Amino acid sequence: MTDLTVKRYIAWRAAQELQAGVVNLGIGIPTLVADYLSPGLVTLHSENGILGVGPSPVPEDEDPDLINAGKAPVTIQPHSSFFDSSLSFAMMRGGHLDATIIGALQVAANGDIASWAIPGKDVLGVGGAMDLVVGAKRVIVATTHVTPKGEPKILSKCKYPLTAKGRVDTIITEYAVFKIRQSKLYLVEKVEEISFEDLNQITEAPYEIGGNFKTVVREELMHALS
Amino acid sequence: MTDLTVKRYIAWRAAQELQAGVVNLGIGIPTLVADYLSPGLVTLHSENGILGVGPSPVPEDEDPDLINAGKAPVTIQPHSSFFDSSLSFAMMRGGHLDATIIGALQVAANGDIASWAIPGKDVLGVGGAMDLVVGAKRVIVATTHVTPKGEPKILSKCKYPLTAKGRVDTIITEYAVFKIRQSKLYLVEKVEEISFEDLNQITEAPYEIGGNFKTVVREELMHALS
Amino acid sequence: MSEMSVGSIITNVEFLCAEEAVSKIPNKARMMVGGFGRSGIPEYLLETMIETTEIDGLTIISNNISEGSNLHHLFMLGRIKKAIGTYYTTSKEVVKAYRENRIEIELLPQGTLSEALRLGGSGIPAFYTPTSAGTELAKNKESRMFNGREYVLEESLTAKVALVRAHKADRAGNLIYRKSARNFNPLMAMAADLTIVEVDEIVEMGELDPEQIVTPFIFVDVVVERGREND
Amino acid sequence: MSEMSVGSIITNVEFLCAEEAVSKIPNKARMMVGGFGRSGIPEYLLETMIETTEIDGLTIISNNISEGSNLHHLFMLGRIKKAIGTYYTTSKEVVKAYRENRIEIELLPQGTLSEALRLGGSGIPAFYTPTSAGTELAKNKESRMFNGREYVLEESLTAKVALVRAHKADRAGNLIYRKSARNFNPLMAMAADLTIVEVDEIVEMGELDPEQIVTPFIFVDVVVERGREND
Repeated sequence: MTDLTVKRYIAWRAAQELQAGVVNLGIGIPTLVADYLSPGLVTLHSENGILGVGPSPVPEDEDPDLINAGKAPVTIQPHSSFFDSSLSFAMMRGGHLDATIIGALQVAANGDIASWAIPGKDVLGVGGAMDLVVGAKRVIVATTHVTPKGEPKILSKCKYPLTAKGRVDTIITEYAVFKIRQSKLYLVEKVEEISFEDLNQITEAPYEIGGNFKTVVREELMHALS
Repeated sequence: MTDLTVKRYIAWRAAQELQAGVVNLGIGIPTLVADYLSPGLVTLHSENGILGVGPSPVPEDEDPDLINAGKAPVTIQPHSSFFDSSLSFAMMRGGHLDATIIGALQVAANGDIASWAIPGKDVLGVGGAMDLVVGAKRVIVATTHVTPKGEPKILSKCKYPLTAKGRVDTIITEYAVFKIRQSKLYLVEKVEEISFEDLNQITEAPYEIGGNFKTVVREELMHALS
Repeated sequence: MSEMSVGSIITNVEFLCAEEAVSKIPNKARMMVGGFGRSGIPEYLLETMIETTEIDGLTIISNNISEGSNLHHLFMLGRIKKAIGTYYTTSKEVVKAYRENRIEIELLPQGTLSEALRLGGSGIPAFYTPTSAGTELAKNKESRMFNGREYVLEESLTAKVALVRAHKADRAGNLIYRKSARNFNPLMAMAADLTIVEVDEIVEMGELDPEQIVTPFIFVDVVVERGREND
Repeated sequence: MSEMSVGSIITNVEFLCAEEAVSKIPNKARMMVGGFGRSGIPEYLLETMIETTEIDGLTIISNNISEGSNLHHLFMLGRIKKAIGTYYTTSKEVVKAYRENRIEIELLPQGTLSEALRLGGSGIPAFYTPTSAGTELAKNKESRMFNGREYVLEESLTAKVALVRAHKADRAGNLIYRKSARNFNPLMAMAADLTIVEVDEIVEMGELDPEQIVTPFIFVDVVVERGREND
């Protein structure tokens, strides 16, 4: 499975969590989620002041005054609105967004998330991540199960500086879906392509099996996807 | 001199303090100030969300959705804008208004003002007065020199509950103009129609004579006015 | 995501008749009501609420309770237990009820009210304001110095319900207002769990300029067209 | 007050050429600069400032310092001493300068920055936010519980100067913006002593819909039309 295929699977799986409502998609894998959302039922919010972000324009329609939070050119939809950054973050911090899907460096079993800084490195960028995680009704982390070096990202305790404490609701990786309830981690979905033994090896955090636990065949899902 | 003539004189005299800029006029005598402002140079702010309040409409042009803070129908001007109450009070509290002209129950030599409550009576209304007095760059009190019962309103210390502490810049009555500088009261203008002795009798607060003190003849000014 | 036609966009905003809309208001709710003077009051929703529900024991957050309005009518029916606002002196009946302990009143400066609403809807629980510092209104409130000036700590306001008056809504639930009827309405729309809006007209998506929308649909739950029996 | 024609209204807003406008900026000023990414940056004012003044030692409040922008150019010239914003990681040169102690950086979450600007312009000196509570960014900040949740005390932001990018101004100084170029611009316009705005076009009073004005002229001091030598 190529890197891109892994990412696309994670993005597709994350999109299945959202039936309708307003969502803010973070940078990286979450950006790909837009391709799999129910058309017309999910509205995208961009923190630089757009509610109702449309798809990328063809190059000749690009407008430097119409970009998303990732600085990429976008379009608008018939129900879109523009507003200043203060109102945009009021939407986030005030609990008006139904969900955010974001990446993470580390996630802990208690819902803590670390996504903006690495110890020992200069910390020169935080952007809107903290407000997003603190405010969205539901925080869905979409990430590869391990780092490029193969280190676990789902931990009993985050080692990197936190973005927010106890705010993660769902974790989606290429191997599994976890829910966090009352500061406890539950496995609710596992792909058949990985054994429990292997999953435990790459998941540092302790977890329990959720009540509605199911196994899915990733190959089949990805086939339908392509 | 009739009550109305007294009030009109005070309003006219207050208007002379304002050459240009944005002003919020309180209820009572200050409302009359609008009639004497330099046309086109002073813009009126209304705290219910209008910058650029125009004159009263003819009855057939009245619009229930276009009223001022005194709930009276108004019109707009070519440079007017509408906004919500939060932005309107941001203008006031944030120090963006050049001046406010307001009435008062009592004013103290140190710039304290009492304009919203009487001891022993139920206090059920404060409105926007406190924000206005706390925020405007210059607070001009336009009031009769004494109460209807003949009691002094310019005191060494306010006896009524305060609207704000130390915020008054100028006091204008039918007899005199006072400035407050570093918590001290200075007489800068007196009408010839009152003697110093009589003025002192109705002015409880101690005051000094200001550097640019002058005497004016009210009858002459009022003649020009009518 | 692919390009889509106007008709295919659906938001979470519901379009209901007034009676269905007000039936969602819980009894004894803490409820915001827009308006300043007689301008921008959701009269149609209030009228429907009076006529079709028995809701009482309400805590009302509103600038004032204007005589002649349906909010005043609601008060006269004894269905308001507490009022949070800035100016009640103009209604003799409210003053009388206060003296007879039939209504509890919490008085705030108007700028504090408006900012408490906006911040309440923005996830900011408290803020410092210079307004009322050193006055009786700040008597039981914390205060603190910043740069040598005294400021009062005020808590932001949220509520279970907001009744809002706007001019137009599109089919997504985006709102625009009319002239000075805007006042507290956009702020209250942000600050409540259930925001019910009455409008003069519902228009198609795309008919409101995206630059001109004052309240994006994310703050809106239910839209009611004035005088429309059903949708 | 009598009815008046459009031409007879004059506000305190000045209409200047860019060179006159930027000559008002004091040396070593604390200055806000609008924009997010490359959108909504007052490029023309910054360019004129670089070319016609020797202002340096600046403290810049801006979301970021985008590579390729005139703000980045100003930084590369060593004229920025300190930056307050949310995201500097994208510019290698800024990161390098930070490591070499050539620039001081104060990092804020973006929602804290935007609210600190809006409240700075609104006379509110400080507020509590849930954002960054329990994280390194809040390490040296006061925090406090409200309703069982932790909030961080943040001070609002004001500045000597704001450089703002808008789309159109009318002859009174009222502003409208364009699409996502709005971002921090209206907030900064409120929060500075001297607000200098660059616009694509200046229109007559009455040409902007009063319902649609985003920044009323009361927040504006100087308006400059892009590319216009004099007015």
